[in-house]
Amino acid sequence: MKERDIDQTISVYALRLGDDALILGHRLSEWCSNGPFLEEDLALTNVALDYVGRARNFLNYAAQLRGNGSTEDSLAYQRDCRDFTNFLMHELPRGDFAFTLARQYLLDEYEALFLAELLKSKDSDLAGIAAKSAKETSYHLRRSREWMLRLGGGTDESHRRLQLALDELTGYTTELFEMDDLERDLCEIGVAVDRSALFDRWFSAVSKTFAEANVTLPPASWAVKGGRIGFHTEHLGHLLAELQYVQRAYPGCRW
Amino acid sequence: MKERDIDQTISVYALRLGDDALILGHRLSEWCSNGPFLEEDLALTNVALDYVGRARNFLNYAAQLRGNGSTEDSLAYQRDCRDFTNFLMHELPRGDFAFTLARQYLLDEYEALFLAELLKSKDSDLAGIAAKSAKETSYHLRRSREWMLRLGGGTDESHRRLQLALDELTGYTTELFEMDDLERDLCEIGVAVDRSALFDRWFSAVSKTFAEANVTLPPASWAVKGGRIGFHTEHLGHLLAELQYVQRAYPGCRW
Amino acid sequence: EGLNAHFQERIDAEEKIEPKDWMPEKYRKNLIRQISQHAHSEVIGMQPEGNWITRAPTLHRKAVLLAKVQDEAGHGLYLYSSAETMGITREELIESLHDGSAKYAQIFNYPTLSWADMGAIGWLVDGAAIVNQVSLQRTSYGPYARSMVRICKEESFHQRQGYHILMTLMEGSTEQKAMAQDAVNRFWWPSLMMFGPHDADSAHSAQSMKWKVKRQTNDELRQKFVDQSVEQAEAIGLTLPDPDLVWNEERGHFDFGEIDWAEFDRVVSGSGHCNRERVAHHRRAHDEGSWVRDAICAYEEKKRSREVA
Amino acid sequence: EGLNAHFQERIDAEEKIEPKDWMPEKYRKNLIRQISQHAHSEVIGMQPEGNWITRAPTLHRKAVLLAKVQDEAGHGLYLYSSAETMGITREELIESLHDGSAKYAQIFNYPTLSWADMGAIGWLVDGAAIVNQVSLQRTSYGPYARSMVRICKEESFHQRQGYHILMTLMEGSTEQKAMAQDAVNRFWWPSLMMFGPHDADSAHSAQSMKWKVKRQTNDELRQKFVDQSVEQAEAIGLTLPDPDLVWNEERGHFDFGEIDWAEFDRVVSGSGHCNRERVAHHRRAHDEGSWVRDAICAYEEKKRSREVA
Repeated sequence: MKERDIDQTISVYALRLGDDALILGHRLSEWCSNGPFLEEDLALTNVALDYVGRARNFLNYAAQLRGNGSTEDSLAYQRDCRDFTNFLMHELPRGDFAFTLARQYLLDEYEALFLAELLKSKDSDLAGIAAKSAKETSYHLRRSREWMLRLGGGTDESHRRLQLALDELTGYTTELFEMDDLERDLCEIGVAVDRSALFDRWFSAVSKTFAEANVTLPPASWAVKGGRIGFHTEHLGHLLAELQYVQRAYPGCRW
Repeated sequence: MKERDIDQTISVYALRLGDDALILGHRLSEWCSNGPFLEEDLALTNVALDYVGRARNFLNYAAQLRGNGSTEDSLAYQRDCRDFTNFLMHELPRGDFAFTLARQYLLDEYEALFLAELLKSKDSDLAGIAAKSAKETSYHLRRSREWMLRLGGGTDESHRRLQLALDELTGYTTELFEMDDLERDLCEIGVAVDRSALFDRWFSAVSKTFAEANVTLPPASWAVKGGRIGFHTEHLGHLLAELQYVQRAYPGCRW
Repeated sequence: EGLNAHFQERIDAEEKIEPKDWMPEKYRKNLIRQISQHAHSEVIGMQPEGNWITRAPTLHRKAVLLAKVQDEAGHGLYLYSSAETMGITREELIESLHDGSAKYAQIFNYPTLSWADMGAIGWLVDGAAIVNQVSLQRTSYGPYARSMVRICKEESFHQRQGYHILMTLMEGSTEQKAMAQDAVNRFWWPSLMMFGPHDADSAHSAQSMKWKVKRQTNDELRQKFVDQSVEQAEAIGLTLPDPDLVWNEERGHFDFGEIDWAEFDRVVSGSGHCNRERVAHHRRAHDEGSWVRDAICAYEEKKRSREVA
Repeated sequence: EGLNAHFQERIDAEEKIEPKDWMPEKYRKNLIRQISQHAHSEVIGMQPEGNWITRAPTLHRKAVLLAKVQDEAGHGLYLYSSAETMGITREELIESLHDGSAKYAQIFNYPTLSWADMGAIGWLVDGAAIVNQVSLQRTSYGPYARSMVRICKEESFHQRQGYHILMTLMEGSTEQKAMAQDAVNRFWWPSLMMFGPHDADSAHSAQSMKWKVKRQTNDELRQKFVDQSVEQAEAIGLTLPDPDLVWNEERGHFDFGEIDWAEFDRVVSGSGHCNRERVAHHRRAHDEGSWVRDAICAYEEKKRSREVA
């Protein structure tokens, strides 16, 4: 690839990672004042805040490479549904506490592995963001893993809800580990992470936790995918209507 | 008032009536595919459709008087929360079926009286819209009144839900009958309806129904108001984010 | 045996079978399956379009869309009634939808992601449905055939409205054109899949044709749809996403590429974007409405006992 | 009697009262009421601002707002802990909030209707809170005083952030300026009401001053707030919505108009836009979370019994 092409490809890559963080952060932020008790409200808001920060770092870098006056905000607020490239799992509605925490745990295990690899990226900006994010994720993971044990080993009700959440989530995990040409190319030059190589470690980690929590991640008899090519669920459009309203209603302003 | 001032005042009046219809129609349309059975889904969609039609008639007239390139769509899609003048009751979330039908019944009784007066308006456009709307409302009223009897006289659960809905709604009825200077002025010249004069008949009608349904509209120990001056609940902003998204995201387009 | 032969004679003579007539058990089952699938498709089909009612970009479009979804509810009602003439209840039909034993059109497992999708669904999905339904106006079961006559009238409106949405977008900004083309790209192939497997692979086809439950084969109907769509697409500058699409002078039809049946199977077996949600949505609404249905029953019961007393 | 006198001596000597110290029952009750009201205000105060987190117009503003609401949750926690030192449980405190016997600041019954409201709340509502809290850093009850020290540090950030939102809007488009002015118009008077009734009409004031639960009177604190706000408003071109606001050379303070206490009473007695919703929201979240709290208890219980075994 030419220098310029590489930059644009890395920009798309950073955008993907930024979209993941932005959309998951949005869903987490919806828990504000809705948690099961105040400590948890605080904790969920805190995780949301980490993700918004991570989104800013990735989007800012994507915008910088993209040029043409792009900013983190133009990327977050001025693209429509089909241009967003986050994984589908991130955009699913928050559901109940079991659903939010089960998703978080599945993603925290994934992120821990992913960021540990991205740390080694030859792109020093991406590696830098990964370093900061990895610390946050190790904290998130400790928390969300503990919640799997609590919910799985708590009451019949909490066990039932957790298992239900995993039944709903399993088909969305497939695309976390599927690579496309763009990421393969970046992988070859040491910039991107080979996500397909993370699956075994991820699966063994979550299986261990779920065995301890006495629940199962059902085998993937179905798989819904398309986030990376902008083929989303119907939920994202509604999320964006809210996220982008002020910027859309008053275009061209500073805030 | 000067001719020009009268036109602008009537424009504001038509806008208010259009906003009422638009926002209530929106809430009703949210029931689409969510009704308790298919016949009711169809019926609620039908009422929603009547309200969207009514909104178009009033907003179109308001736009015409306002001039400056205003259209029904510019009025519906390009004003923010503080510029909307619908009553607060109309924007409350749809709640359960009892809440939606109780609101509808309270408003149908109100609309029946209101439109019967607006029919006599010296403004022939308003009178014309009222004529068409009155027919629809008499059908809506028959339906919603029947539902009050069914829910009130159905099961303990339906009775409980209906009473709960009335407890929630009562404080929002006050502003339906409060006049401001603008409407008083238009009333004097025979254009607008004196809403304050409708209260007694309204109250006696709803009291009769609720007595038959064995529920009560609690006395107004509280009253939330402000719709006509754009002092809304927090629900309207979220409604508008959805309603206006496409127009806001792609400004200046024909659809 | 005699009954069967007589039944087939009536069919061959183009007589309509009516609810009280004798019919083979398999004919009954086959029709219940087909009508209920059709009914459920109308009802589940309310969801992808219902998803845009609150976001329709003009009040005119909103009213038209509302009216359309309302028509779909109406079609669902006719069709449930037709099915009920064969001795199955609405509650049973709904239960089969919820437990997955009854199907609905796979196309409704695709998500609606932009306003243009309202155009593409009207033009392509309703368009494909009409081609099928026009043919079914002559189906052998009377109540079903009569439902089809009513439904076809309304569907052709819907198709024109959908086409008009796309036409308006194609006359609009660059972004609007892209939005329209994108919607067509996503809905074209799934629309072709609506006609079902190739005739050679179709499990129910031969018997259905013999009983005149179906009047034309899947492939015949699909060809008709392709032929009519090409011209309509061209007229407003849309490209159908099929490089193999070309006029075949000899056949007097358009040739077109092979459908990705693996994709079809993927969606059927649960990997569509919306499979779980469509049913869960219907189930939720049905469950949330149970207290309302109970209330009506209790109210009617009380009224009856008052009238008796 | 002797205990009471000794207690008052300690107060007069500016000694802090600590949880294990003897205290008059009325002092305890008064403080529980005040601290719980303060705690509930932090917690309920998360809602009007939480209402804009998903709609914040830049990612930077979103992060700042999230952090702020998170701080409020933290303040709620400190304050619940302070209250708990007086022998009341969190569950009891929450129950009083739900049944209406415990109050929270009335200002949170006003709705947040535009992004500018995030500015007005930060600048005015947090501003008024700080004036009050700075004074409470010297309150006689130790745990409460120490909470105030921690809280004040964070609140002053919040106020500056709110002011910065308004400043940015005032440097923006005509619509943005109008949005900022509108927010200030709506929040100015309710902010003045936050200091409570005039000293002459204040039920708890005299005793609270004597016990040094309060260190300055409502009217003193309100005056301080008005004085500081006028200058800040002018600096960015905002007009405070009070025609009677004028510098009084003699007093060395700004005179200002009379508060509409009828409006205050209206809101207190249930006619605010959000009274029912704030409590219902809290109750819903609390109820929805009950299975989670049960799960933790059950899990901890099982763990303990395993450890014992």
